[in-house]
Amino acid sequence: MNLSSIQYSLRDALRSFRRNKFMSIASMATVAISLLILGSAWLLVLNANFLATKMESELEVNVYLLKEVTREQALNMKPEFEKITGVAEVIFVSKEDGLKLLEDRMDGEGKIQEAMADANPLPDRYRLKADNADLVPQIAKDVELIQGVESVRYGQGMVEKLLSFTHWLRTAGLVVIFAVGLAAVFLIATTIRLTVFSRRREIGIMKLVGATNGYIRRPFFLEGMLIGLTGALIAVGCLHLFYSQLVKNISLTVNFLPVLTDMNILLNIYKNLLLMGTFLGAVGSAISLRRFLKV
Amino acid sequence: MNLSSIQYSLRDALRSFRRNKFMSIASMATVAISLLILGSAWLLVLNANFLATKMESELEVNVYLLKEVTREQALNMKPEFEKITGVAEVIFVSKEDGLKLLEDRMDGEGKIQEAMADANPLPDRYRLKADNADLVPQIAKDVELIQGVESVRYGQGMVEKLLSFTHWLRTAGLVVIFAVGLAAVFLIATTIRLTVFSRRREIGIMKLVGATNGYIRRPFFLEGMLIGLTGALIAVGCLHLFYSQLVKNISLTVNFLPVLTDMNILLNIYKNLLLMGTFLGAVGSAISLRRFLKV
Amino acid sequence: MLVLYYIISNTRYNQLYKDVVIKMIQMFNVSKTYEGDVLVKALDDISLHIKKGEFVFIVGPSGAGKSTLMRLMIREEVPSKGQIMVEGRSLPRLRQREIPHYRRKIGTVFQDFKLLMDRTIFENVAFTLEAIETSRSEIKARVPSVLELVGLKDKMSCYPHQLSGGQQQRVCIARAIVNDPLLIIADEPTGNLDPETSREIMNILLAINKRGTTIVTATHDKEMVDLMKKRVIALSSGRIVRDEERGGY
Amino acid sequence: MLVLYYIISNTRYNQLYKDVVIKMIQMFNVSKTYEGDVLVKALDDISLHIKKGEFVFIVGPSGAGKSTLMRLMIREEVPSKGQIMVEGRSLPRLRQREIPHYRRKIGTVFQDFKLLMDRTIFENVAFTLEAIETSRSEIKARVPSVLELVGLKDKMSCYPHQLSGGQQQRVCIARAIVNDPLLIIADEPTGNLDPETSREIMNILLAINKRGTTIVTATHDKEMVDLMKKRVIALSSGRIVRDEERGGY
Ligand SMILES: Nc1ncnc2c1ncn2[C@@H]1O[C@H](COP(=O)(O)OP(=O)(O)OP(=O)(O)O)[C@@H](O)[C@H]1O
Ligand SMILES: Nc1ncnc2c1ncn2[C@@H]1O[C@H](COP(=O)(O)OP(=O)(O)OP(=O)(O)O)[C@@H](O)[C@H]1O
Ligand SMILES: [Mg+2]
Ligand SMILES: [Mg+2]
Repeated sequence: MNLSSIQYSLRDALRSFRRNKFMSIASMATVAISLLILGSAWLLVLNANFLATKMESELEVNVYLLKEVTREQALNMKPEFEKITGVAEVIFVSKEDGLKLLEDRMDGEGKIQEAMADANPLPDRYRLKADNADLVPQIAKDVELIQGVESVRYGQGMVEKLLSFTHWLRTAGLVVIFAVGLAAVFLIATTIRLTVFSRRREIGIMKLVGATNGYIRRPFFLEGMLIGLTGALIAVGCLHLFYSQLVKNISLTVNFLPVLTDMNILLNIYKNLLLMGTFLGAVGSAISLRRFLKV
Repeated sequence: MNLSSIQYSLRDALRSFRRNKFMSIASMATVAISLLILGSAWLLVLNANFLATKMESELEVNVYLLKEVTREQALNMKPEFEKITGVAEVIFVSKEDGLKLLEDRMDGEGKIQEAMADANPLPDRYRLKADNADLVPQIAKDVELIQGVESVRYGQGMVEKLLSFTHWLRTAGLVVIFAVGLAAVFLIATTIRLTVFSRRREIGIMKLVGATNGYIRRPFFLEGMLIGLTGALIAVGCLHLFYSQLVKNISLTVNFLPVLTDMNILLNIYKNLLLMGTFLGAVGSAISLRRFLKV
Repeated sequence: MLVLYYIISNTRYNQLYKDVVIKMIQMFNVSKTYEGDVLVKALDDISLHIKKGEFVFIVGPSGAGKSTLMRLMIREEVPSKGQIMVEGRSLPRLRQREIPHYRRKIGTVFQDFKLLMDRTIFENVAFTLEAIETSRSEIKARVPSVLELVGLKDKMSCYPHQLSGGQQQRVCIARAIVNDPLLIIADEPTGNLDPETSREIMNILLAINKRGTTIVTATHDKEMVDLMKKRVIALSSGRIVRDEERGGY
Repeated sequence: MLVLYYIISNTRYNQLYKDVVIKMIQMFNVSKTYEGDVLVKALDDISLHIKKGEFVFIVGPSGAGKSTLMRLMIREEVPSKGQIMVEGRSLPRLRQREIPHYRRKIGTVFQDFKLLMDRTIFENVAFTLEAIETSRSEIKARVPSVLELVGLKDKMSCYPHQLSGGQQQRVCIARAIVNDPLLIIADEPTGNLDPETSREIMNILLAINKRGTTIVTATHDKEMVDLMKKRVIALSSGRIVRDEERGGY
């Protein structure tokens, strides 16, 4: 393979693209749409994950101290909580603050603070945040062993539900990405095969007049690559447009909904889509050719 | 068009399916995969809607009565609430029950019931459920006008958020179904066009030996229909399998998550997918033929 | 020849016998220019008349315009200028939906055969009959007999790519004559055939012609033309350079 | 003829002149059966030897096996039985990756032309040269000169479907001779050509043959064969029925 032969291949690829315009555009559009679907599914799953993570990050462990613990002792316990593995943040809530929070939470059901100013039934407590939501139950267990702790609450039941849901969501997300990815690969490969198939006669002739498999394959490879890359570029372009519209729309209407806007993650997806399109186009062509090269 | 001509068309369609096996199977698989993606997106959106509806159905309006209202008066107010448009259910919660619920809700933060047995700061209240979550704010307004009502709470702020989210979700769902549907139509149409395109030479010959457009079109139409229908059947089969697996999986791991299992809705989706596949296959073929029939 | 009788014994022809002098094809100052990067004037001011029941050879060097002339006659193309009438009807004015019905009255042998590659020989020949809604039983009787006529009865269930060049050409001839056309347009029907087979094919065409069918044949076969002593129209660079009754190549 | 000189003046040929008696093609008891619904015995126990620099006509009725014989020679097919050697190498034993290199030494004119429909005439002829990595400038010089030789210089930028049957055939001939092959296999190279053009083409082949290239031609052109007085191998139903030096059709 020397320079002129590469030039020939490139020229042939471009020429074939131009002359089989309908086929080329059809397969390019298929690549674009398949990757667009894949990209959308991917973003959906990532956002679901992001939401799950957000929800998990709001989990915390409430540690109620014994009534007997003095305020000073209570404040001195902080390092003990900080030592526990998995604890990210430790916040002290005095019983006075607790009562105020309770009244706020009850939102008008009554003036609890006034009514119980002297007989505050609440204990002092600590709020612990975890590095990782999965550690919450374990942290609760560790905390229970500490002296001066009366009880530990972290939304038992609810948290387990939430965690099993987020775990399920992550697995389901992987399955979806995998399945949609497979479907996209299949759709692209099939279209590429169809376009190669429709030119099997030409391929047979090339073989009969003495072209090597490599010489025949190269322009197809390049054309496939071109089709795949262009299709993928269109897909990425549309995806980016749609997604930024979506993000804007969400920020206008449901701005409390967390969405992924980390450019690095987006760029990573785009990069993968581009690679996938190019690879499938090129390798798909080359593989589809194989059965017609045996003349 | 008489019987023998229809028989010829049918035979030709089946023959062409058999003899262009690669093409036929490729386009069938494309139909199947496209409809599978569409069906999955559809089910996803319907389930999201279902979840939204479920969440909305848990919204309620809390009506706190004035302290001055006696228990008897309070109980007599029930019909007034029931009269309000949009109210589906009215439940009375006495202040004693309220205190108990509060203690349960506080989940161990202290023995409130004991501490405040004599000085219960809570008022009596009514819980109202709405026919439709959108009516909740209006119901709250109507309730405020009733004599004896001190204040009305329905999670102001949160509910608006939830409602705007569910509305957004429904619109987004429609957009997704529409977009994925369009993509599926495009993918199927393109593949059908590719298969017709690859047989343009045959079509030209048929015209030159005196076949009418109708005569040429009919087997293509039938073959397209066959491909579309078979592809759609495969899609529906897979979709049903996957979905029932999913439902089973959810009931085992995250059974608190509400999923759509209404057979009528599912059957309706399946029916639509089948119709769509058949229609696109048949009409897609017929339309793609047009440009090659002008010989 | 019994078989031929079967195919051709059609009352239509007996009738035609009486008005054989009537014009079959008339071309008035026909020109055909192919558009493209370069304009190609394939036919230049051609006027000719072919009577019903005539047997005409079109000869001329490669690229002279013979195939183009025939493409005009089956209305595969329309003339760029001039008028062409077949049986008194203007071909350029034919409406799209009338074209198939017109073509059914013509049997065409294409220079490049134009066989349907995904159908067997039998199915290729049967196709024209099916398109005009011939009954199954008649197709089953007629197709094998025409294939026998061109010597391909044993290849009936083969696909075109399984046949030799000459065999494919004969399939094309069989397809052209199977539905008993009024007019046969044959573009080099013996180009891929040995002299012996060529003669057989010409005899078949001759027999069909004797029963009243008009036959127009482009050919390069000098010997054949010289032997048959039929009308010869010679083209060169798109113009008629010779038109002789009972002429030679 | 100056052009021809340009194409053919190659040192290789001068060398060949000296050992012209060496065997080019040897076939030993070759049979070829096409499998399918019905078995077709296309060639039956063929043995023949063709020397370097010979000019051989293969004749025989349609379906006799001429094209099959040629397909074996370019290794498009392998024999069902027997051995075929070209320049001392066994074709059936050729490895897949050696086949293209073998075919490049042969110029083939196919009965059905086998032109690339999405390439212009120039590109079709240039294709073989590009495949063997000929420089651009040489391609630009050689292709037009061969096309001129077959009389198609002005059609260079046309696509095959824009050419007449005979013109397509001449493109195929141009492609076969452009890369100066050791052996030319021509399957009815003049089937679509008028006698005049046929003679020109034969003269070209003759001139190439004079420079040492072996030429094997299947043909139905009785006149041509009788005129040329070259070796004639007659096939019938897959068997050699005649093999004469300086024979007739
Ligand atoms: N579709 C087309 N586009 C452009 N030019 C064409 C087209 N078809 C034919 N021609 C040109 O028109 C001229 C006449 O072609 P035609 O096929 O009628 O020749 P012909 O007499 O049949 O030749 P042959 O004996 O080689 O078949 C030729 O020069 C050819 O190149
Ligand atoms: N691919 C194939 N499959 C099955 N049978 C075939 C195939 N190719 C050729 N044949 C048969 O083999 C026999 C010889 O064919 P071949 O093409 O060699 O004939 P030919 O001598 O070239 O005839 P012609 O002069 O008509 O071109 C024929 O009967 C043909 O039907
Ligand atoms: Mg012609
Ligand atoms: Mg042959």
